[in-house]
Amino acid sequence: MEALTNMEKANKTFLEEVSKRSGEKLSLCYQCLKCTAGCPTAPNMEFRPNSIIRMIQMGKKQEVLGSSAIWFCVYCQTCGTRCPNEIHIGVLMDALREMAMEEGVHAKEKNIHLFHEAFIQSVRRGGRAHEVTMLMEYILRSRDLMKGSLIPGVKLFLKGKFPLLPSFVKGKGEIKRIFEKCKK
Amino acid sequence: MLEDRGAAFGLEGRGKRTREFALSETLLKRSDPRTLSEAIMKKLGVFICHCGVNIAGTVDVKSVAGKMGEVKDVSHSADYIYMCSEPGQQLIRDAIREKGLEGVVVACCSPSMHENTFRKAVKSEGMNPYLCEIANIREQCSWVHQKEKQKATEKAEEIILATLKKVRENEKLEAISVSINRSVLVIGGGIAGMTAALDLAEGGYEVILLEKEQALGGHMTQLSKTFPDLHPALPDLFTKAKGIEMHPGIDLHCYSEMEEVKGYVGNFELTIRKKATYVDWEKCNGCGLCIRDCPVEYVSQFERGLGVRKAIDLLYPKSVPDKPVVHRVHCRYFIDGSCRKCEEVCPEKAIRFNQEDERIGKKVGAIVVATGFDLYPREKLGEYGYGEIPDVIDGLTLERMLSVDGPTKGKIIRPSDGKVPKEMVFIQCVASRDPDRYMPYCSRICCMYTAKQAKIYKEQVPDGQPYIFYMDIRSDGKGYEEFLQKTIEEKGLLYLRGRVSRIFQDNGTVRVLGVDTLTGNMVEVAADMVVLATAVVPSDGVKDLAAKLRATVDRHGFLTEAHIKLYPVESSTKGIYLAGCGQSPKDISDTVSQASATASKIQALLSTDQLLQDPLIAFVDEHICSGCGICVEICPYEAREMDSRRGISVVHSALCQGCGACIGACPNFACELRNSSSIQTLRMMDTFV
Amino acid sequence: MDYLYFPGCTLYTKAKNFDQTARDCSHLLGFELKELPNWTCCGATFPLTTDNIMALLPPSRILAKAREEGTTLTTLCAICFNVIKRTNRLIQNDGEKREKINNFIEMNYQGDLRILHYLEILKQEIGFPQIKERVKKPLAGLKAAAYYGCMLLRPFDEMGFDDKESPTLFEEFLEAMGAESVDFPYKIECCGSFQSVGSPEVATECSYKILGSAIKNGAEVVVSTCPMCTFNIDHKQSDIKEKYLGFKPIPVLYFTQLLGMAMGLDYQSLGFEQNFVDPLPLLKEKGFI
Amino acid sequence: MKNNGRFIKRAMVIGGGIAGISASIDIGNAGYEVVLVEKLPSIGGRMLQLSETFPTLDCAQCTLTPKTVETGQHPHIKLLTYSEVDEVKGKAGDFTVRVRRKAAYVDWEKCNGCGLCQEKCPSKKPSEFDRAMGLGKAIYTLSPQAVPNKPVINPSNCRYFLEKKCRVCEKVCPVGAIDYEQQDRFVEEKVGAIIAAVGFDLMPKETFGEYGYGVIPDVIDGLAFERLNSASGPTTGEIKRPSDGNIPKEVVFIQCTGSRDPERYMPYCSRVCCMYTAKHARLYKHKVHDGQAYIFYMDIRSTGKGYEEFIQQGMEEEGILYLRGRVSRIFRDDGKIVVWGVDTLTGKKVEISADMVVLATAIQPQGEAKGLAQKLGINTDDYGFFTEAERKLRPVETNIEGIYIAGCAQGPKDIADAVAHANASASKVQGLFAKH
Repeated sequence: MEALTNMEKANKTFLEEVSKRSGEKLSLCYQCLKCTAGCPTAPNMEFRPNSIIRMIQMGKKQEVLGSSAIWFCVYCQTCGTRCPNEIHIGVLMDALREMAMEEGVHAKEKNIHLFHEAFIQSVRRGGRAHEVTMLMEYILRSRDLMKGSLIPGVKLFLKGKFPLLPSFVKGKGEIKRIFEKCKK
Repeated sequence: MLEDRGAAFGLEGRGKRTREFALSETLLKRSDPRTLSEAIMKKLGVFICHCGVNIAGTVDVKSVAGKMGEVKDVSHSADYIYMCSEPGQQLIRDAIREKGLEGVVVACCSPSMHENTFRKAVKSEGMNPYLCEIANIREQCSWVHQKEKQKATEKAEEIILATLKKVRENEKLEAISVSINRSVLVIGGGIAGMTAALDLAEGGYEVILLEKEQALGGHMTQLSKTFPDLHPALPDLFTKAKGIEMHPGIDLHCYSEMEEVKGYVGNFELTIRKKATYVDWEKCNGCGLCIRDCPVEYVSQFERGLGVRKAIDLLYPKSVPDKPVVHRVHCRYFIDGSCRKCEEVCPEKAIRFNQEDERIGKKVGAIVVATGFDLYPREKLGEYGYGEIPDVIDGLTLERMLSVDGPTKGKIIRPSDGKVPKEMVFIQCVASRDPDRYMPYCSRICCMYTAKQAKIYKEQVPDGQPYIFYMDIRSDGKGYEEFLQKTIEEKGLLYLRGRVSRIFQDNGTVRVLGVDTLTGNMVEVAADMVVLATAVVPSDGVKDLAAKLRATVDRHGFLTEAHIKLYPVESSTKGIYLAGCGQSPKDISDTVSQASATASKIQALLSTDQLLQDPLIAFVDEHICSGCGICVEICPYEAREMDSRRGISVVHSALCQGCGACIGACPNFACELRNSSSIQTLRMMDTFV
Repeated sequence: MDYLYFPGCTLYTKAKNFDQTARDCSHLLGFELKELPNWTCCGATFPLTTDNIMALLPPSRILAKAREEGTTLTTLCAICFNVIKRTNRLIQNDGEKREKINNFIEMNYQGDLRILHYLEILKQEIGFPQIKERVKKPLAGLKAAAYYGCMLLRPFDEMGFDDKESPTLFEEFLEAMGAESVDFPYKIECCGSFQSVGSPEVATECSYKILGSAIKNGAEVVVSTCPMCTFNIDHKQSDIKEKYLGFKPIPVLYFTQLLGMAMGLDYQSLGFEQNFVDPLPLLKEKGFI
Repeated sequence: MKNNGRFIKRAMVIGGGIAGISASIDIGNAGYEVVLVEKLPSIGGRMLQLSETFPTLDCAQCTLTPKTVETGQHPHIKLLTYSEVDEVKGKAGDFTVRVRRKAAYVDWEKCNGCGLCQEKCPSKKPSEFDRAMGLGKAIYTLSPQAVPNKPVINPSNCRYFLEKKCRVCEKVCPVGAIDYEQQDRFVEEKVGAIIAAVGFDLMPKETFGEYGYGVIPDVIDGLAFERLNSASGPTTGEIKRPSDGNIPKEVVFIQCTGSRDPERYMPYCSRVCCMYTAKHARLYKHKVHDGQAYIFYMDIRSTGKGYEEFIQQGMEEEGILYLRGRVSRIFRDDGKIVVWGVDTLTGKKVEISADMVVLATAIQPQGEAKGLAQKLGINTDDYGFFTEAERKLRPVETNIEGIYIAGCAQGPKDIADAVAHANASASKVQGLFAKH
């Protein structure tokens, strides 16, 4: 049994912070579950989308940021399209992912967020996403070469879908600058 | 009005027959009056309704109609898809005109539905309406025998044949007209009673308004602000109350109770008991000196135990009427004959320690029962530490706190130590929706007033956190859902879906153990204060009152209406109407419309000075009546009285509801029921056995 | 007339066939795709959080550069389209963000570009009836299931592509080419998107449902507008086969490939070899090649 | 009569539903004259479409027809059916109301309601009264028990009006009452008080894309289910699904469709759905014993007298399965209707393949409500519900003296509340008349 109030006190801010970041009116959610009912990845989440909102309302910061659920959302926006209170959970999840990264909370499905980072890296280098470099990066980061995710890469390669050398953009310096700028 | 109807109808023959019937079947057969009735055989008509498929789906109406046509005194037999429809009624009218019918049987739904319709129809063709009878072949036949069509058809035939037998011996009757008293009694001076009284008075009727407390307003005077617009409760209420006090048409009796009710619709006779106030309200100018100087203070019920009041006091500040009452049990004078402070200071010399309860007799034509509600009594609620833990209070108590003129001047503070509660728990459905242990029904108002209270709390204590344990949020009135959503969004109320299992005290906090079914997690709140939305129950003494009025109550003590949908404000007894929470829990606006509704019904009832009553009532064969008085004992409507002069029992025609109790009870068959004589009943039974 | 064209990363790599066929068809239909010089990645996700300006910059830069070149920008990849269109809308309506972005990318763009998906060009600018007329090889008897996915349709109020629950534009297009469009409930459901890398089983599951539903409703081929989706529902079929015995692979084509075929392009130029499930047997059987 | 010439003690009631009828009878019984204006050919309103009513499950027609008949026969009530209020002038005690009497193309003076014309009329079109599940004739009365029992011709269905042939009704009419040339007429009524009781409508089906409403024939609304279940309905009370007439074994009921949906549809609660859905599910179980009924709900709102008990019975005795939550999507997949929801207990997604789906769509004001409000000069809220003078203490008065409101036109209500509300407005009218 967890004592609700003490956590509540500490994390009243959590609801406010998430609401502010995502710009979603989370307190409006009355748990009609329409989001979960339509969510393609819900079956794989350990907390369903509606529960995530509920947990935020209850101030369960660690559980939420640490959950794989926030990395499973693929932002198909089915939920937002149908939500009676127009809460876009995709948006919410994105905010949560950011917060998770900042807080350095380790996601159960760390690979997922490594993938996100890998993608950014790849763009940062060449200005364009480049699957091979991206996959290498990803695999290096996730440290599991045996992981099935390598196979798609190889298959694509065999299919001639991956050019061996990434195509570079002239403006790539500029891109780097943008990234730098944002760091500040 | 007493009258002996025995002589009114030449009853010698009937009397003889009754006696014979009493003697033996054989005797009966010898002087079988059927020969008689055949001599003057009536021309009868039978009309069979399909009721869409309701009847025709099961009963072969065509063949029944055919068979009925063959009965020798039936000169017309027809069937139609909906007899109650305009063309259906026309069929009946035409047949009466063309075939000169003298009696009609309509085989259709229960008489409670359309008896009236068809009696009106035959009347319009000049036939006496009481020569038209209903044979119920729907509720009592087709609906209950849907599986067995053949048998159902036979049964329908028998029912109709039996009814024919009845009609053959029906007599022409005239409705009994009763003169009525056009004033009205309203019991209960809450918002319901006040509204009804004002509407009636505006309608030009004399109103007697009865309130058991010393001032008007009922529970609404205890409220702070009302949902969904958060208007303060009192101002509007006071205007209404003043309006009543001033109104020439309203005779207001506060601090009074109903002692006895006699009579019947149009002519009720009341005895009102005005409890002794020990203050001459005529003289009292409401200066308040007596209250100021009264040395006795005791815990105030009105303030739900949060405040104190004097032994002589008003019900609440600026009450209407603003006259004080001496409370005998607390007054020193009454305890040990000392003090008399109030008497000394009263400039008008209005104190009357020797005052006695007073009984007043009144006559009215109709009665509105608006006895209102109470909250589920603290003593009986054996959980949530309610009563033991001082900081566990109920909704009405919080209302007192929230009221600017209340004991805390509108401040929310813990009763135990006067601290401002930072963690505030509200629990809904306390003793409501709890069929096994408390009340099975929903109290209807708790969801909204809890939301309202949480909102006000949050406005007063911005850094406080309200938690609301609920089962379903029931904000189903106009603007309620919007109010709720807005409040949740703006005030950050935390709604937890689920019941609280336990509440206990733990170093200065009230620990609340519950579960949030939305996450499935157990939750524990260390609260500073807990507010219970306890069940709404009928106010004390309603059962007794109902008994006096011969009105019925349900198993929870709520007064029952005649029909939940079509007669929601009529009671089961004619002339008695229901308004407000005495009938079932409702919010203010529903209460007000229901109260006005009663006023409307009554204005319609009293708009004429004669009232027509069904003549299908008991009568006495004075040649047989031995004046034993058993019928007087047994009659539930006090419709039977002894005529001491002639030593027989007579029927009070306006009171008699034709229930037949006396017929069964009479040892020597002196009582009979109009158009349901023993003979008729016997004949009908012949058909079935 | 000419349309500025943003191919997007994948169309230079995984989805060459998509890019190529689109270009070829435009010639036949009498309009040019003018590729943006030095285009960069669109960022692949529209930034959803209020304060995430960074992810807005790549698409903004693309838009700003594009504006220097012309007035109407088109894309093929549904994801790019989604990102670019929404960014454009944002810049248009949100003055504050506009300013912020502009001084980040050191340009001045007001959000006055017209953003059209290739399909929208076909419908609005060319017109399906006109396409019908120009079709040389009608795809008669080809039962094709139009798969919309998420990005074209949602969020509805920003994309305004077609009805959010039961769109028909794509089907109309297929019928214009003489094919027989197959309606199937999963046409608006999600393919699992990038989970195909992180947790492949999710994407496999989603793709299986989509394809299964299409097949059950009689589809012989599924038509897509999105490289990401195609990656999942085409490529994943090997995984699906492993997981669900008895699953019969079904070809997945880009709509431009079908268009090209209907316009009479040589099938060798349509890059079918890049499709994971080989469509040629089907197309032969149907007598299109 | 209590008429003193100056202040006209005669009332008009607009709307002949249960609210309007109740108000009219009350005022009539008090001895005042009442003009009852109804836009349809006969009175009875929505209640006439219902099968049984909660919580007693007694048949709606059986409780209603005595009232309609009484109204029809009432010496003080003047019926103006198939009529609409066109213009309102004046003030309390002296209103002049211009009423448009729509062309019925039947001379009601002559017509004896024999019904031959309806019997013989060859044109059959989906009837609105049966929610387009049954067929109606071009010349029709709303029900066999219609009050008044006079037919009207619907020109948009009538062959004569469409292609200038047929005229069958004219030929068969024994009293020559058919009059194709009839025009709308205007009558003026002088009244001292007006009660507006124009009732409610349901949200149009096309609104709900994700629920396939309007696309999938077996996704119907609450009123349609009432018709299916009604002995006088298109299936004479048998539960058969519209698409193929089969008896549905799995029926899903979805509450709050369009209600409590602030961002997309209506923010308010429609108040009656929880109860009528529970009723539907129970009636369904009574008729299809081996069927399964699922109810998706958000909060069960059974606040009336005996309502909570009614719901409990449904759960215990009829084994109705309540699932808390909204449905995300409904679509057709080979013959079945697939419903995507969440099982509240496990929190997991569930997929129910149902035979029929019943949506409890939101209650909204009648289309003409706003227009009427303007003519009367009374206020409405954003949705078109009439606004009362004060939410709690003056629930039937309006911002204009002498004009009152009753029933669902003011806000969603169940029958009991609507009747009480109507009686209340009647009381106010009587009070007003008595004062002058």
